[in-house]
Amino acid sequence: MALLTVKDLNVFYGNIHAIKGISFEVNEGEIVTLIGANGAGKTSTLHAISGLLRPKSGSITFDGNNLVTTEAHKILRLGLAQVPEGRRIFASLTVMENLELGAYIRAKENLDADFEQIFARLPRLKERRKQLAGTLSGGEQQMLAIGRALMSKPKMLLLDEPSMGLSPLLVGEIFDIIKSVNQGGVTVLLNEQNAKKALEIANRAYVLETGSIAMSGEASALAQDEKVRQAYLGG
Amino acid sequence: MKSNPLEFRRKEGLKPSFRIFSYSGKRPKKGKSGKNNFPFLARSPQGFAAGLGTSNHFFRLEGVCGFMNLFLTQTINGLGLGSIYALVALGYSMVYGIVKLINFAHGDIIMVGSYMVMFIMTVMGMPLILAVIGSILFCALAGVLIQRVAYHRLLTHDAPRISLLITALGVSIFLQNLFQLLFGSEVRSMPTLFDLPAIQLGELHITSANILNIVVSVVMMIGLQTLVARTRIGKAMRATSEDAGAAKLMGINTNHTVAFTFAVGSGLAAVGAALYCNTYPQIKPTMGNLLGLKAFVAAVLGGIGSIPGAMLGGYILGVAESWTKNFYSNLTDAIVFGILIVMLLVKPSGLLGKNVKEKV
Amino acid sequence: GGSPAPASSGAPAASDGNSAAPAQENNAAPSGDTIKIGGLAPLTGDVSQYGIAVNNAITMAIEKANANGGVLGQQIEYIVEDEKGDPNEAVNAYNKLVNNDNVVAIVGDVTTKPTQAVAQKSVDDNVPLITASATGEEVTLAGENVYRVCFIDPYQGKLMANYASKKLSAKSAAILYDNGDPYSTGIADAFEASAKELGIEIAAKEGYQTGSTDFNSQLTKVKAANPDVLLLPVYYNDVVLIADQARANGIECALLGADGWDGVLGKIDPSKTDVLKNSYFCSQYSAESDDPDLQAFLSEYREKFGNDANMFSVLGYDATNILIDSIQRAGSTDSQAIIDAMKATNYKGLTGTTTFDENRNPVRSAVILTIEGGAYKFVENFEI
Amino acid sequence: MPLLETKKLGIAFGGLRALDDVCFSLESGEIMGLIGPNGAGKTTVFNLLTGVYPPTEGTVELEGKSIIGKKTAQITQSGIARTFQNIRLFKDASVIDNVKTAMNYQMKYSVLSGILHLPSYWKEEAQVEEQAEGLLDVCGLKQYAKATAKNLPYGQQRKLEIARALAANPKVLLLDEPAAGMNPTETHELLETIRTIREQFGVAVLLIEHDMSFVMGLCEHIVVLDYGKVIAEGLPEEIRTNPRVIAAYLGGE
Amino acid sequence: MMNKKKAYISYGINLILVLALFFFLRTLIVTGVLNRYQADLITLVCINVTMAVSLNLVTGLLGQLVLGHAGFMLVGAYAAALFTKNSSLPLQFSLPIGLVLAGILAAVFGVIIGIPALRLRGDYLAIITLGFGEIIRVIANNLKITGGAMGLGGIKSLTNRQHPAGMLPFVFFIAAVVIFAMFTFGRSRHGRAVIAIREDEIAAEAAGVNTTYYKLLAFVLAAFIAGVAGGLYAHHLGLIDPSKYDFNRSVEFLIMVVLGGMGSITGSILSASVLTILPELLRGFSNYRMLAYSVVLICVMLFRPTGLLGRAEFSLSALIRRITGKKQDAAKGGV
Ligand SMILES: Nc1ncnc2c1ncn2[C@@H]1O[C@H](COP(=O)(O)OP(=O)(O)OP(=O)(O)O)[C@@H](O)[C@H]1O
Ligand SMILES: Nc1ncnc2c1ncn2[C@@H]1O[C@H](COP(=O)(O)OP(=O)(O)OP(=O)(O)O)[C@@H](O)[C@H]1O
Ligand SMILES: [Mg+2]
Ligand SMILES: [Mg+2]
Repeated sequence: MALLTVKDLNVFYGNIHAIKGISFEVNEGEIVTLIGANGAGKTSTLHAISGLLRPKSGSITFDGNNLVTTEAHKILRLGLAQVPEGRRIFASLTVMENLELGAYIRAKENLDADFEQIFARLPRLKERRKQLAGTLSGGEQQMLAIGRALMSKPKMLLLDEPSMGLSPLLVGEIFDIIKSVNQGGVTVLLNEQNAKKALEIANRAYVLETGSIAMSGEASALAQDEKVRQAYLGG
Repeated sequence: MKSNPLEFRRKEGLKPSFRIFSYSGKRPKKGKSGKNNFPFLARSPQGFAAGLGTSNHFFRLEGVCGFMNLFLTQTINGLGLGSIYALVALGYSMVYGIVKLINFAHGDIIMVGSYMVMFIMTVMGMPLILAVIGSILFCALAGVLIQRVAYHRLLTHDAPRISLLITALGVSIFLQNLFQLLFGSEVRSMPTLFDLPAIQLGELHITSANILNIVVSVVMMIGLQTLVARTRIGKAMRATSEDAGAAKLMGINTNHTVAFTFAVGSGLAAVGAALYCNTYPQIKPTMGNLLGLKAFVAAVLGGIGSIPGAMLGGYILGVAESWTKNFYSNLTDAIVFGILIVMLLVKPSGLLGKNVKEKV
Repeated sequence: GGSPAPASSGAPAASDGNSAAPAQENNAAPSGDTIKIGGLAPLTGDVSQYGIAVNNAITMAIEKANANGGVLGQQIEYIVEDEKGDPNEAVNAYNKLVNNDNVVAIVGDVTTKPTQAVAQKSVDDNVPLITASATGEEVTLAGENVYRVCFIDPYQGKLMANYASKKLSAKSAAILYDNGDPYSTGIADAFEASAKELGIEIAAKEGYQTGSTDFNSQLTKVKAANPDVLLLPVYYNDVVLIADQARANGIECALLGADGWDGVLGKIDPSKTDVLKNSYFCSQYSAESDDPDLQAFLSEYREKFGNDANMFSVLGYDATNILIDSIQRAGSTDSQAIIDAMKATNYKGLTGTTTFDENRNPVRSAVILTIEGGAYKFVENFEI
Repeated sequence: MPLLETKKLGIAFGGLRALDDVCFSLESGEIMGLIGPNGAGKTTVFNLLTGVYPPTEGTVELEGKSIIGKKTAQITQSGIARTFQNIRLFKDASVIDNVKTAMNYQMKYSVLSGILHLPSYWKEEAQVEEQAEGLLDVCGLKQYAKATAKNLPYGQQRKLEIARALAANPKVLLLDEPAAGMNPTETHELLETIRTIREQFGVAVLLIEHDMSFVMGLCEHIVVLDYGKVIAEGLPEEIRTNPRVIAAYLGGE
Repeated sequence: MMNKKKAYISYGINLILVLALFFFLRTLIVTGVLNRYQADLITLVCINVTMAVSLNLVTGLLGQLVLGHAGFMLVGAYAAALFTKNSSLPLQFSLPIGLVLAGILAAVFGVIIGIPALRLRGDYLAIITLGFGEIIRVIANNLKITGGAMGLGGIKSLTNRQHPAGMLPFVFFIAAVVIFAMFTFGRSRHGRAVIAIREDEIAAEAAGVNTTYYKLLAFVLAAFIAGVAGGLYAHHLGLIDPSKYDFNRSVEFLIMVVLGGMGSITGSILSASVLTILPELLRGFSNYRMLAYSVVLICVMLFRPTGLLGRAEFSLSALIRRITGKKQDAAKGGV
């Protein structure tokens, strides 16, 4: 059964029709990736799901809940966490405080084990736990953003270009993290420009082009597709 | 029937602090000895000479170290005044910290709080404690209402900061004129609110109002600091202040958080108002102007956004004011603003402000 | 005598602010054959309490005159403009009165600076102008058409210095004044100069910034200087705060004041009037006086506006009547004729009999008042 | 003499040594890559080169002259221009005005002739207009000249940053992750553009990038930073096979 | 950049319009169609427009919040008034000299304040200017030469019974020149640099813009104009009351700028005019007009956060083009 279902989604910015009636679904336990060029509408789609944007029409159902009518701050409680594009970590808070905020909805629980788990995966964060997040380098901030989202123990994770601006080594690492998170039972919807990597770890993929879904299918099949190779995998 | 609802507060004679002072017994007797000997006091702009002169004066008359006494008295005067600045500054700082808005209407919330205390006590005839609580609740509510009506749309629509500032100024003008219509523009007098004894430490005389101001402001500051740094809602406040969108992704109800901030800030203003009325028993619709401005300066001095900073800024401003009044009272405001400017130039983010340099 | 603090009287709706508004329309008698008199006063803003007091009294005077058949056989139409205590607004309002409404004369303005600005303009138009309460010396120096019924600041300063020396045998004095208010600086400077001549030593002269509420630091210094008298040449609102703090700081000497003190009891909480014990101030009139006209005015005013008349209203009433009297004597509404008639004024009003000196300032003796048991008390008439 | 040379460059932020003993040099006309893991200090190197922060120790010399202590604007004027990792355009200004702003220091007319539109105003403005259009052409932005910068698509905004940096007439061009967020096609275009720029303007380029095909394809020389220290330096081939670089940065690909 | 020839034609048209407007107003006043009250109001509009446009340079173009603009006005007012009062020249001649002195003195203050202050950004700069504004006022309150708290009275005006339009040429043409200068400044290289600083100071530095210099330039230029306006104002009113040049006054000007649209010169002109005239029209409602004013202010900000005109300029030629249907590049003169 599909955990997340998006139907006929339309998003506007003023007069700009950014998302033009797309439909897709993500099944429990899957990694699904949205790939597409700059401005294709990947971020807009994720924002519509996580409630930061109100779609003009269409439906989004997560785990039986209608997300379109749910306020943004309640969506996380349903088990849907997002790592936003551009990281958006809390710059003047420390690394540790950022992680604590990730677990905001789990305030009453004991978090020590979770911190240890995050630090084990992202050791750089442990070194910098007292540093103000704003002074971290780009890659460090990206790790923090992922760590922060994981702190809420979500059922499903939305990741918006997690590899942007990361070193090849770290890109590999981040994708490893994503894979292991997924293996831990978290469903993943991944926005990526780095189509090659994304297709490697994903089960299925949708290709977005200027607000519409141009192609979809098994990730491995798309990776072989000539058009996809041409446009997104660099020949 | 013209029974005065304030009757229960009324006291025969002078207020206790005054009485205690007169009991101290060491005060120089008016007349013979101490007079006409101190021409240096005739004009104030004598810099330190005046202070030292006074010290001589005290020394000779009372055999105590008068300069220390003067120094301490003026410092305590300053701390008392500064506590009120500090309380108001806390509200400025909090709201600024969360929504980056210089809430110019905050000074006027003090005015609203004062009028509420006056209204509940004198018109409705309720006891003081209810008046203070009522005023706090009313201000908290008013704060939230103002935020909802005047700021919310701008805050959520990513409007230019300056539009928010202008809106705040608009709210300030609105409140002043509304209260002018409701209560008239003339000054209203207030009875003594908290009738506590003064403290006499040797030569040092500390009025009850000063003690109360200092104690309450410190308690409020600690409470607020704990709230913001330690509690869940405090963390939510800080997260919202950084990036409301990301805060929502953490499951934080940012609307509630911002409303809560305004409620707390305005409630604090009501506490400030009660202390203010107790210390300077006179209110008018424009009273928030100068007070607000000074408190704002205090908030900036301490590092706007920082809670202990607001406190420190308030004290420094109060003490600086007290001391300049001692030496050159005509230029007080100029000197106070001068201090502010120098401090800002030396430490642009204020004394305790975090200097988060923009990462390039 | 002493009255309940306005803070504890009546519902807020009955405030002065509201009673001012209808004045504009109500007096508009059938147009055509009315004589228009203009009024300038701050009806809103920081100093509106003074403006409202003056304006209320002017309305009363004009209603009375109209009830008695008006002036020169015509009804008087009173047009008041709010100037918010701002010279710029005052000039605008003045222009409107003179150029749009064609008033024959103006009663106003209320505070010194707007009056000064308006006076300068009025000279050009040669419009008769009489102010009830602008005490700054320069105001009437603007031109032959500008009169006033209140004492000027320097005169009051000198008067109180003399009083301190001759009646209170003071040898040293301290001054605490509002350094941003010309009224206050004017009296303070005159007091200082004259005190020195009289052999009173000025032990401390401290200023404060307009709008201050905290005077503890200055008072700490005054206390240290230990003067025989402390002059507070400020308006009653500040008097209340300063007196309270002065006594709390252990300053027990006599407090001196000027006509700005009038109304101080209305502004102090009844529980605190003791701080005003042992204080002397000069006034233009005494509410204790048994003059029937004055008593009638005071009670009528209270009835009409729901609060006590103060010096501003008394002066406003006299100023208006002097103007009406002058128009009557001039026998025409010609500006120059009215101005000439004003020069020859010899009018018995609420403040006594007023004539004008060569600078168009009133000549009459002042009243010294003190406060005892929460009430004003007449001490004596005093002249230099 | 190298065009740009750093000697023992170092900086600390509080207790954190972000850069330590960084030495490298850049010849005129050369395209050099600066790579390294996240937080290695690459952007910080740019910030020191352009005077955003003063270094704690070490020197930077441009054509043999030290630029330490100079302000950013002066450094730009003496020949080092940069782009930013997070795009920083003059968002509300037009595209061409973005470019013209960087030419400001090369213009001479006074405030008065600017206000009164004296002949010098028209002459210089016409010149600058032409130059700016030429630059936009090279960067493939000609069609957007009148558009407001913030309305450009992301990729074009990155190019505009490059155009603006070029407009300052630099000898050294510093590019901070110019290909970030671009797809392979766009990345390839960018690579060509940078090559063209080098040919046409004869500038030396120092660039930070994580896209290895881009770096290896473009750069003639590569410096690798890790934890604020230079861990390797050399030709692309050497770097690709350097075990320290593989361990610290490239990973086992 | 505009085409040279087209620009000159447009300047020519504007010049003719401005002259026509001037003679029109003058005639109305001299013939008594507009009385002293209305004439004085026009004078006031011109002065406030000058102030608003000058503040727009710092707040709109440079993007720095200034809360002490009235302080410069005060300096200029004293400078001009003290000069004309002590000069033996007839006012027609002493006033222009006085105004130049007013501008220069205010500009000097601008430099003194600007050099340290402009190192700070955003709110902190606002606070420093606020502080300086207050300091100037307090000092003026304490100096002999400024007349202390009493202020300076007896300042002669060119407007009087015989010459109802006496001040008009001064205030009108100064406003016109200032407006013109602000337009052209915005389109010069200096204007571009100033705007770049507003948009992103770090990027401006990196583009070789000497930010300190340009910030100071804008600040000092604005101070100069405010000084001149202050001089005009003193001679319009005949009196300087230092207490009226306080924070609230500075805020009034700021509101004019923001309400009209930050960065829009025509917006500033529009809102300065409206905010000067409207209160006069609402004289009858003195109790409520401030209340209404605040409500309107809040509503405008809520529903047009960037001000009435935003950053756009109202342009006659664009309007004509639109009316005549020629839609082609209705390029709003982007400053
Ligand atoms: N705040 C906004 N206002 C107006 N248009 C917007 C806004 N945000 C996005 N758009 C437009 O919506 C479209 C889709 O943008 P979106 O950010 O969703 O794309 P994306 O696929 O995430 O691209 P990128 O790879 O650059 O992140 C684009 O054309 C963009 O210009
Ligand atoms: N202003 C600052 N204050 C404190 N620390 C800083 C500051 N700027 C940079 N740092 C620290 O210096 C280190 C180097 O940062 P820098 O931005 O140069 O990394 P980078 O190599 O550009 O990384 P990335 O590839 O992720 O952009 C990081 O650890 C960062 O946290
Ligand atoms: Mg995106
Ligand atoms: Mg970097």
